[in-house]
Amino acid sequence: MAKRTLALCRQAPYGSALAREGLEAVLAAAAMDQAPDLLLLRDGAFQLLGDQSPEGIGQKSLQRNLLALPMFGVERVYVCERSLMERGIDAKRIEIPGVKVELVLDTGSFIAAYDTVLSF
Amino acid sequence: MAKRTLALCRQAPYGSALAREGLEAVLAAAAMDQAPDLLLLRDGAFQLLGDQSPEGIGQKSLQRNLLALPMFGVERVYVCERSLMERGIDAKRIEIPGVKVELVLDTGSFIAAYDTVLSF
Amino acid sequence: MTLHIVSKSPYSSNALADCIGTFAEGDALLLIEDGVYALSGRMPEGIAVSPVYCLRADVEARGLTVPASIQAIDDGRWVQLCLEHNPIVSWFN
Amino acid sequence: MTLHIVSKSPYSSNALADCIGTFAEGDALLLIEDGVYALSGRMPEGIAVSPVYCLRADVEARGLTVPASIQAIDDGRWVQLCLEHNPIVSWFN
Amino acid sequence: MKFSLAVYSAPHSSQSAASALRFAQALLAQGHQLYRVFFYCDGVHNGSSIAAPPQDEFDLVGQWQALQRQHQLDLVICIAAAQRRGVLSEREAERLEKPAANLADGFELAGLGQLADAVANSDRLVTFGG
Amino acid sequence: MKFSLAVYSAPHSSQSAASALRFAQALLAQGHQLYRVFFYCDGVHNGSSIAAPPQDEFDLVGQWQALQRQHQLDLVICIAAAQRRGVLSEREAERLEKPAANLADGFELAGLGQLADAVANSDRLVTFGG
Repeated sequence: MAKRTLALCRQAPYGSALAREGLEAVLAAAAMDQAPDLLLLRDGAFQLLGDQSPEGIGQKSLQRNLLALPMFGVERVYVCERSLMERGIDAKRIEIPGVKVELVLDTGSFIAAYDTVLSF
Repeated sequence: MAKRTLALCRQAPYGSALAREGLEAVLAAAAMDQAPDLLLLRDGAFQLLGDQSPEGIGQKSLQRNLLALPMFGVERVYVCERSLMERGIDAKRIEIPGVKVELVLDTGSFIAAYDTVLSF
Repeated sequence: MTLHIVSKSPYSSNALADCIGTFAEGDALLLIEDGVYALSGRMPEGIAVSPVYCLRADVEARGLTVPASIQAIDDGRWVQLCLEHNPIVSWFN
Repeated sequence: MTLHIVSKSPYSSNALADCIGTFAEGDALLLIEDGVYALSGRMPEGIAVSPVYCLRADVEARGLTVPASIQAIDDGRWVQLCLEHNPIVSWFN
Repeated sequence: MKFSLAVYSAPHSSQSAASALRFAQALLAQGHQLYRVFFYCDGVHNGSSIAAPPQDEFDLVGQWQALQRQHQLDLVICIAAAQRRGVLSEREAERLEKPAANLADGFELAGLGQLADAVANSDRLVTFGG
Repeated sequence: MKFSLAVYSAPHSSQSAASALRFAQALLAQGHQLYRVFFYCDGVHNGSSIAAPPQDEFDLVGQWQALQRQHQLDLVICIAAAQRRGVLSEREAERLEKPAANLADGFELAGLGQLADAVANSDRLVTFGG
């Protein structure tokens, strides 16, 4: 049976490079047909906010990386429901064309079902 | 009137280098007769714990840097009383030979009295 | 009168809480970088100090909106705030 | 059964709280590096999960003492814990 | 069992690269296999040939190199993360027209695919970050 | 007014070095004086001559150099912090017997005393860390 791998992304974009480098690792694995599942937890949920315009701080938008996911065969992104709620993010307003956003309530048992977890 | 400078040290030892590099900056300034005052706040209070033995993690004890303070003319260290209490550190058991440890209750007005604050 | 500059997310770091615990009468608070995530959810209600500023470029980068209680400023106004206040204390950990 | 490894101080980071919020039946928690500051003050009472381990070398480095509810281990036992559990989740931010 | 490690932190600045080394030593001492150590994010600085810690401080780069020689370890540095942070091989320095190279012996530059490959080929992956 | 900045963060890994640059540009644009930028801790990587960010990413090292040329800025890197992290001048590389040097033009290595000196000679000091 194939191993199940999860990329657990907990960092908000732009303050540190980890959110970006995490998505880059996911895309690289997907390009090798080894796409991990992706769970956005805690501040990682901020990656889903619309209208990110980081030109004024000299960075590229991280949304481009999210938009690239379906091109690499990643058609589903998991996000922790409680993390969204705590941050005032309306799940209904999240849109990544070509990607289905699925809410996860019990993150503990969700994570425990994987063989390997990459933390970002 | 001479400028009053405060080194505000908030990091616990060993997990990151900032506690050590903060004390090194204080000692370097003191060596130039420009010793700042030193306030240990929040996790910086952990720098005062006795019996630190970091050999097992491949580091030098930070207590050596604290012990060097009086040699450079720093004879007083301020520490936030609430930070000590929250961390279960008994103020009476803190001992740095040659250094008087003074408790600060109102850190806000204490800090506001300085011209420059170096954060570590 | 101190200018406090907070640059970490209040959801992942205690930097903002520590800063507020050290706030004195007359001080001001500026949120920069991931510190502006304090504009989200119910966080603004928890900021029991004023005045509170945030860097507009950091807010726009992250797709956040600015509540009425907080003032968005540009880099030039940031420099002005540093002239009007002393000392300047950065909270990044 | 996940092994959660927490490496940040619970006073400055939410890593431990986030980890505990993601703890499932049968999981284990290991405190390393500044994560062992969770042994201080009243913090141990707040760790509502078990079993909880900590690295002895990190505890001794920092001059902390180990409460009865937490088990201090060496690096060899750390490797064993990683064999006994899967996946392994690191909480460092 | 087969382990791989992902290391995101530079030596010195944070303790976690030193923890990774200790964990690697402990698992090898128990006869387990270390399939790969993948250095990512600030972890790329573990492969700098010109870091010069004071004599009485831990020389993490040298310790990785010693472990590599002893166990023929696969120490892989993410090439994209390394470029951004200034860790270059001779070949990369030439290609990018940079004035110097600083990749330490015993380390290799390779793509992010090597992390996915390590995940696929190891029983356990442990991340050292922050 | 006279400002000095203390920068503790590397380019790329954290936003704060880029914030420091923007703040420096803003204060100079208002006609204030920038007495010194002191790079400490991981901030020493701001002076790496071999960092090679992708073409479409911000080149912070180059931006500091441009600002330095334009305003004759004093960009000082802590020599002790830089040694530990592998940022060396030609002279330091030779003295420490390291195979390469990577200190970018426009930056100078100096002791921690230069931070104390910046505090003494500036009206305002702003720290960029984390």
